[in-house]
Amino acid sequence: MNSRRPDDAPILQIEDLSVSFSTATGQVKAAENVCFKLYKGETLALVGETGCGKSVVASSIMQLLPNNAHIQGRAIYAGRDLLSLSEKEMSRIRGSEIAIVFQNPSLALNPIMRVSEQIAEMLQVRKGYPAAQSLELAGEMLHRLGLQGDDKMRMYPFQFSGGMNQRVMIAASMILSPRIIIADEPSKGLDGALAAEVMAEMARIKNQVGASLLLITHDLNLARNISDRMAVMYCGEIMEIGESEEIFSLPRHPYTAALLRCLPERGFQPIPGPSPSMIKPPAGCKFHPRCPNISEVCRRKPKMTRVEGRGTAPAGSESEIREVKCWRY
Amino acid sequence: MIPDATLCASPEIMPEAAECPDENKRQCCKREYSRTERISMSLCSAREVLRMQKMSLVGLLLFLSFVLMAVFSEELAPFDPWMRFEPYLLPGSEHLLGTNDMGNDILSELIYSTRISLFVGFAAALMATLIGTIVGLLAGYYKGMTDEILMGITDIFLMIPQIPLIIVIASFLRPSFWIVALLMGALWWTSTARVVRSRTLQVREMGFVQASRALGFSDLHIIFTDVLPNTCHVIAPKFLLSIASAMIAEASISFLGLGDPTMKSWGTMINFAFTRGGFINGYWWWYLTPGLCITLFVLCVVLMGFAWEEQERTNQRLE
Amino acid sequence: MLAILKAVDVGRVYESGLIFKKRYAALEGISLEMEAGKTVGLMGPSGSGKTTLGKILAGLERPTSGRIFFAGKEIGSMSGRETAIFRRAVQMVFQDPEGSLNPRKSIGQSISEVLSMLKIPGRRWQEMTGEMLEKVGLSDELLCRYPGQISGGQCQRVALGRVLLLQPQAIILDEPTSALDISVQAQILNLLKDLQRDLGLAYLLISHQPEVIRFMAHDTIILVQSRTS
Amino acid sequence: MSLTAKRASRYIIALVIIFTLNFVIPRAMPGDPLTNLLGEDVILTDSSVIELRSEMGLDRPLFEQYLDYWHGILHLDLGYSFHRHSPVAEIIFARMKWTLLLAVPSLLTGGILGTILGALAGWRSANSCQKASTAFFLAIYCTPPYFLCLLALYLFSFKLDIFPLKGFYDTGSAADIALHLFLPVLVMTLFSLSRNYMIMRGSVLQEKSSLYAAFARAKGLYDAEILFRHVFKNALLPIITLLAMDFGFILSGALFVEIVFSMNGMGNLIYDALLSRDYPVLQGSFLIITLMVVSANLLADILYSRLDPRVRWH
Repeated sequence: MNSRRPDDAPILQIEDLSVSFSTATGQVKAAENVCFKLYKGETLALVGETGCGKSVVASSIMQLLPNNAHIQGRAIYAGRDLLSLSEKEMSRIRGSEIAIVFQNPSLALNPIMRVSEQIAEMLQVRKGYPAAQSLELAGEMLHRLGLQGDDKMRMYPFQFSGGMNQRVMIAASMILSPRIIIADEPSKGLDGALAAEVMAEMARIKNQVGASLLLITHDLNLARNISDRMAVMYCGEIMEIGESEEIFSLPRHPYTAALLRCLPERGFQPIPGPSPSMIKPPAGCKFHPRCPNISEVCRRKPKMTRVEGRGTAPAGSESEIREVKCWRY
Repeated sequence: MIPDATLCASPEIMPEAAECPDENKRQCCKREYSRTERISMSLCSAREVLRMQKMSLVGLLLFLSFVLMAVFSEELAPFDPWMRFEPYLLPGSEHLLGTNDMGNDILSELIYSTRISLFVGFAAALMATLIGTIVGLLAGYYKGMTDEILMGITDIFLMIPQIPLIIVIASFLRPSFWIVALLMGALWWTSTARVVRSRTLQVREMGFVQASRALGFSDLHIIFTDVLPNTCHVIAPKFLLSIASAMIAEASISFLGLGDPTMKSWGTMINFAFTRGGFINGYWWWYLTPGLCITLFVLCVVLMGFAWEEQERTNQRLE
Repeated sequence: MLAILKAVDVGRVYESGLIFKKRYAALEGISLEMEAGKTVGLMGPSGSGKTTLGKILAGLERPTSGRIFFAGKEIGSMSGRETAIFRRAVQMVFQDPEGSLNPRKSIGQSISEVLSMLKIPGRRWQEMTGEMLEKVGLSDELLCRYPGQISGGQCQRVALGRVLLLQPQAIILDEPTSALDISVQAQILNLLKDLQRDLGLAYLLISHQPEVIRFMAHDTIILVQSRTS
Repeated sequence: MSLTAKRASRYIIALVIIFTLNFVIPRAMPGDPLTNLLGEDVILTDSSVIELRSEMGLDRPLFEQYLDYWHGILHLDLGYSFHRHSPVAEIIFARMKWTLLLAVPSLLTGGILGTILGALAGWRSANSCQKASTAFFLAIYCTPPYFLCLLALYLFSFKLDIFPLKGFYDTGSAADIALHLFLPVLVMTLFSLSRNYMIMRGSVLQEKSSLYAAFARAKGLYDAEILFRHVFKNALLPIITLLAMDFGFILSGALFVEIVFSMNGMGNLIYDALLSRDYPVLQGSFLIITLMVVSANLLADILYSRLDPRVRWH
């Protein structure tokens, strides 16, 4: 799974990304000082609970946020800052360089267009392929995702189940062989077994084309199963980032630890206290009101700190790095 | 503030919400803070909200001034509209908007006509909205056979060309604004019924209606306290838009001379100008002013209705 | 020990079409017993009729075959008064926590409408509301808020609290936590366990997550996909 | 029962009810049914009254009259106008071509331009150019059509003197007709355009926030491509029926336009019939207009089921 070599430069680098929205109730700080790097061929999972801002990060990379969003920071891709590109330039990157797979596939597909046409569309519009050829390629793509047959090609989204539509979405996103795929809660609304199946297929194709995957999910086990590295978000901030297995076996941040204890297999131990407000988040470390080992210093903002990892990657490589935003380190 | 009151689709329109003296109830977008992702993907920009408020504020002010004009006609009008002066006077200092062929002061006529025009518009819209809401609620809530029958009737009413039918019926009866208003109310409810029905169909499947049913509340209780408050925000703009189309229809029917000749409305004023040579002789002040009044009033009602619908669209995106 | 609610060979067939009827069996031959203080877990793939079974047990839908007994009495043969008692004693909590409260009513209104339905004198409302909020772990500052202003977990607590006001003996829980985050899920599941211990409630827990069932249930029923005929 | 049969029965029932209404109105209204059926200014001797009464079947039971009425309708017999001394059907068909000449081109241009401009206005609702056009069409939308005519005439004929003031008669040359037709067609086009514009704008605004539009953007389509490849058709579908329903309103508008421009179409026919209380003509016109509106609805229904795969597959 891990095809990354230590000397690889990151393919996508997010620097100090902050997103806020002006709403009638006030300024909502959806993401604050988010930094991470995505390497070639790897799968990075951005995990967190509802409202922690993980989808906002994905949408801001793609410039898909509504216009009441204020975005700061940079997202460097191929030497260019994606956040400063014009709509036209961004359109050329979307789909062909960076693709996104939405949650809720049955609503994200055009209801009155055949699925094959929706997949083939970009080949015709952007690459100028003739209709027959692009439809053939679309059929191949669907075939690879486990949807065979001419009858399937002629179907409309309303004739498909959610899982089948999710495959169509993935096919449409991957048809131009993008270098980065962002999957925004791809498993939401699918049954457990089906979600795993779809995700496995997605990971397979991703490896075939050599793309990187940024997986946005609330499902910790899914993230653990298919990602190389994992970033845990809480209330708009990344609290901890590191190798997935390592985070699971040895969570460093108190929030990560508490979150893992909520997992069914660890006995459903709840985190005390309510989720924080996004408009007036707690000062200092955002987790401190709910943290079991709070101290005076937690009222000030902690910094991302590198801690020793004990990963499988060779010593000195980037992947070994484990970063935690907590005063204890 | 006024703009809040017109735009907040939420608590203001339901009387029972006034219980909590909390500032929360005045919040327009009373959504949860932590669900930022959904808010972010959907909320229209604050600027846009502001613009909508401005638009509907203008509409509201105009609307209120027309209503005031209708209520205080006697106080506001410079003359009795039936009083006769020199005919065909151009607008001037004595008669601000001139006089007509009978020598009536146009400005006074205009102010008095507001009453009938608004009355017909409101009465028709009120009746239409009432019928439409009841039909829509029943059809949507009970579904099945009730729905089939009620919607079948609605479809038939939808296909009747309303203005020609009103013309035919009104031509048999003695001209009266009451009849015109009544007829319009009886014919105009269909689109309201459709909108209310489809919203009711949505609402009845929502968790809280199911929960109410499970808790053992009666159908009537559920329809009036659960379903109706959650359809109000589609009914209100529909009501405003019905006023608008009723006003246009009234003006059209009066233009044909089917209005009561002993009472004045904007439509009859234009009718008189048209049939008694005001138009052919180029007495523009006679027919342009009532026409502009119609347009302006309809415009402000439509503006308010659209602003409301827009607000609703924003809320819907959040749901 | 006498089961509070007992289903014997329950089935439900849906018909569609006006003339050429298509029959679709959503449920076939289900039997189960719910006892005080015990949880029955109900699992199965989507479309296997889990929710339908829940609604039938809660008296919201009628089975097309089989019989349901409440406190030893078949519900079909009950008098009007007994039916009312049954409907009150068996309650249901739904999946979508935010949708289970009317967005146009404040939390306080949602609670007081239940109290008024129960014909409880107004002077006791405050006390009962307070008791109930304490039971489900909410503070009373929530009462003035609207469902949109509170979190999904809090919504689910309020929904649960409203049901508790009716002093039910059995509660059908239809995927009560599947729309919630795992940390909130843990909170709600623990709350449900505490309530069961304190009040001796019988639960039917519908869920697609085996871990949740394992954590909560004393008994498990697994539905398989029904057939069309 | 299949969906098509259900639809067809709906239209048939609608027609039967409206035609029955037309039968009931003159008989239920206050006054002598004979007068109501003949028209008010018709002067008759006592003997001819009795003769006519039996000829019209008014002395027979209502049910028989009703059967007779249907027999007449099915033979395209809409009654006889004593004012004009000719069968109503003939009068109406002679006049209808002028109404169609006015309505068809303006409805078509108004429909096409209205949906396209409205779609653009909804799609780029923040653009100031689109805002201005929305304001313009909103103002037209809010104006009664006949007042729009008065305004246009005041502007172009009185002030600018470009177009002739009075209507035309069927004797003129083609160029003459075109010159006379220009202003009314313009007004009608603007009128129907503004209504389609507002409906389409609303629909696109609604569709704009849909997830599939966002996904089309995420796939890398340009702004205009998203609108015309994805959103336009989706926004148009739900309003096809809406546009058809509006057809009745627009057609009524055409009647008023004819009256102001004194064109020789149905509008003026109805207006004259109204002034002279020529009830047979009024009722006949109402029936014909109903037929037109119902067929427009039927057409929209067929079109809709052709265009929407979700209905087609049902």
